[in-house]
Amino acid sequence: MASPIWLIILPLITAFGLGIVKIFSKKLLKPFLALSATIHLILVIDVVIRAFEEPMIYSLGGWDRLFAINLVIDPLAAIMALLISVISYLVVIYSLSFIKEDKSKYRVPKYFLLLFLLIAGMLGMVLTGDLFNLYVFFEIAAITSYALVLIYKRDGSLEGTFKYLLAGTLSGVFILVAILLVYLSTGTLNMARIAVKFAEVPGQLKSIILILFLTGFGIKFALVPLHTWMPDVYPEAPAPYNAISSGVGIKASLYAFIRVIYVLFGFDFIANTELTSLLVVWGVITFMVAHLMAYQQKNLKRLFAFSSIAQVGYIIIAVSLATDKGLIAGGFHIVNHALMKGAIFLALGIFIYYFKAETIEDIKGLGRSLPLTSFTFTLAALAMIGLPPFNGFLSKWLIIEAALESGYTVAAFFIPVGSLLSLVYYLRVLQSLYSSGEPKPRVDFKRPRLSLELPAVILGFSCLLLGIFPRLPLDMLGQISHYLLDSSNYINLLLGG
Amino acid sequence: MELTYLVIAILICVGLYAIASKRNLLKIVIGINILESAVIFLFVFSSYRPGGTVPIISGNHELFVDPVPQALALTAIVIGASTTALMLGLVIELYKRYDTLNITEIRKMRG
Amino acid sequence: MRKLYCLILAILLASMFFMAFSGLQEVDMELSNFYLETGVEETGAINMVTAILFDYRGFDTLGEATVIFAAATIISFLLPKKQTTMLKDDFSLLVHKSIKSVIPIVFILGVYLVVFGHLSPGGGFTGGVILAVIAILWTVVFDLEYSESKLSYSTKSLIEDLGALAFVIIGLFGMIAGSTFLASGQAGFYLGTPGEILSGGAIPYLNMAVGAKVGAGLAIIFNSLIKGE
Amino acid sequence: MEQILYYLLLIILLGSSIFAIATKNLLISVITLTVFSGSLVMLYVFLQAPDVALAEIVISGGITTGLFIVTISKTEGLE
Repeated sequence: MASPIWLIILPLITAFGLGIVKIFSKKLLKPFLALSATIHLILVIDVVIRAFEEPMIYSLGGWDRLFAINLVIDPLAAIMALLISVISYLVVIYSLSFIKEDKSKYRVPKYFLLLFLLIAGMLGMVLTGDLFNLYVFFEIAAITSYALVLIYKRDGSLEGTFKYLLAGTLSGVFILVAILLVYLSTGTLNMARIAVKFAEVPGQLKSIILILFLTGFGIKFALVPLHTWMPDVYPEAPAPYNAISSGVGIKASLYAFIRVIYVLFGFDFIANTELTSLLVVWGVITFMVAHLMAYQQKNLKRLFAFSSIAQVGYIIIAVSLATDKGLIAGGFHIVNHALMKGAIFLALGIFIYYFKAETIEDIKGLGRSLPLTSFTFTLAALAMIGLPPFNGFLSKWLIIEAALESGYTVAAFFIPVGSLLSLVYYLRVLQSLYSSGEPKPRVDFKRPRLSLELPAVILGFSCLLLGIFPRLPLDMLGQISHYLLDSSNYINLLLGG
Repeated sequence: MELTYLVIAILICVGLYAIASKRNLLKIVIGINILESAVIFLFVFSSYRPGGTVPIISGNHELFVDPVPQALALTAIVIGASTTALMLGLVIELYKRYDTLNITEIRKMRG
Repeated sequence: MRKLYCLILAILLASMFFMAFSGLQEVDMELSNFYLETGVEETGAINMVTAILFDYRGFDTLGEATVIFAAATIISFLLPKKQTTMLKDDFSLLVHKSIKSVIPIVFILGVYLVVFGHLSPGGGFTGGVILAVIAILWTVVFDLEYSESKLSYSTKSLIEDLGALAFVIIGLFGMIAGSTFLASGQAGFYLGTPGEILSGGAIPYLNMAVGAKVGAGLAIIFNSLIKGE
Repeated sequence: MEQILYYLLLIILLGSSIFAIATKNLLISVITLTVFSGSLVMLYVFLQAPDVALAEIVISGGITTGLFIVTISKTEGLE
């Protein structure tokens, strides 16, 4: 019966304690990390199961809920926390073999330190019920992201990170100003209390706050004119970071945005303004532009970066519809995309680890040298395109259905067009993978290490599994809209009134 | 009091202009510094109440300024300083690799 | 031409901000009113800013300390250790002597700010930065080797780790005592008479933890930046 | 009197920020930045925020300026 606070402080303690463990014995480092990650996963599963029975509130410092920082675990937060910790767990296991030591012997401990801080930051963003606390965790996740990109010190990573840092700082400033404006116009930072008092805020101020939140979080989850940092950063970052960032990192920002829109502004605001149509159009533009850009890429990580941006477009369309169906479809696509992109990046990491294969040309012939990894990669790629019977097909189908139901026929029409485009460039990748060629391994090897291959395989097959048995995730997602569409439920939950 | 808001808006404008238009990496960092300072000034200014005193409750004062934005401002200062430090570290490394601080030249060298 | 576009963009954004600021209305500040009314009694600190930072919103403070921690980690990794060439032997013996006598004063000032954080302006962050100035003075006035011989990188790193862990452990006391994470008064920390040095529940201890962490972190950042060829 | 000083500080704030951006010499720009944070500190004292003022002195005025100067000494001084 662990209390939810452990979800955040266990990674923090692990990160802070790493330096002390290192003094005792370097050999203890990896068992310590694996143990901590395993305990963390068990705790998360325990908390999530209980949260589904009854949503949990945890007030820090023992203060009254109105005036304390609260952790709020409603179904959506629970699903996000579960997703983050599953992906993070697999990435941690994968990284234990993937990250190699450099001359100074500092890379491995620092990498894991930053990785655990990133996990803590993302979980904090998802679980918190306090607006300023959200900003603090947002910054933790941001600064550790910059740091993880730099961990291999490649030439391009410096420039990419500078761009990322610039974009990230701007987004931080926007969000900070938005939070201050919310505080000044409502007098509190507790999300539920804000939701109660937000109705009295004048309309003009509301729309400015909305613009600030949208640009601030939009930079992080890469809406189309604000996405430019992402294709520059991904090729230079280590593959496990790509998996965690694309899989759950940008989703955490997206989650924060959804939370702000639905809880603070509320259903009435969305229904009475043109916000839905704006975001739907924006989502369509995002995925069309991203698909077209992805088509021109030769570097695989760059290609997948654009593909991730495109999926964000789909999710934005789904969640901005403000219907039951739209939220379920969007949530399902968040889960699916995390699994698919996790599998793709982890498999790609294996290609890079053994063959230094970074472009479409480089992976020629790998289909024979790495059969299982390539098969996983193929499964995930087919799911990304949205072919049945994979999970990607189901969630895209649900998004189309939801869009049609709300009357956005044109947007619904564009979604299959986008899938067709992604079919073209993913097929190009798969064709190259299974064409004949002579890959040159960097080290002599017979088959990839189990700890590298297993996480990728688990994620890859889960795409198929969720596609065939979608009942369980859809049942879980069915509960999220209760606390989103009607913010009074969230208010009652948090304030107990 | 509108005047202070105007000054803050101009400061934000100066910072944004520097970030958008300057080609020198250090100038961009300076622009970010100005932008962040302006936001922190906004925090502190919004906490002010005419006639209020420092929120240290010891005497028999009645009216205090709002302590919450001040506490948030402290957090924001520290976070801002951390990102600035990271940026400067990156600037030094970039200069080591490319021998220039001009962002267009760095891009050209990478091709 | 491009500069003109940038200027127009900046002016547009700034005027949006200005519109937002001038659209603000007076509202009931329930959060700060509550803190001001009950803060002294409930936290035992008379400096409300510290009370908010370390007691009501202590979790934020843990977060911001983590940000510095992450920044120090990556900067020390990014700029690897090499010989220093700048700022060496530029100072006369007089400066060396006077700096050596200044350092204890700086140390006392830093410690004062940390320890009296709940009574007067200052607190763990400011005090920690002042403590970091000592290491910076060593580096600037003498050289990096001197600074590292006084307090090596691994020692500073250890101090940082311990400070961070101490913060979390103090927070855990709250849970052991039956309340929640980072509880102070409710967890039975001694609140004392407000205004005295032994008061404020967990706040002074948290201040010390943060002071150690911030001081060590900033010293690491500065020394890392100054390294290199 | 206090009012006049307050407005004077605002003007210094604006002037120093614009000068810091406009000047070509980076070192002068950074030194102007200390004037900028110095006037901010005074304004914070006027606005009854001694905690923030202290933090601003030591962090923006002290540490950040130091880091800027180190960076400039390791790179080039002119824009």
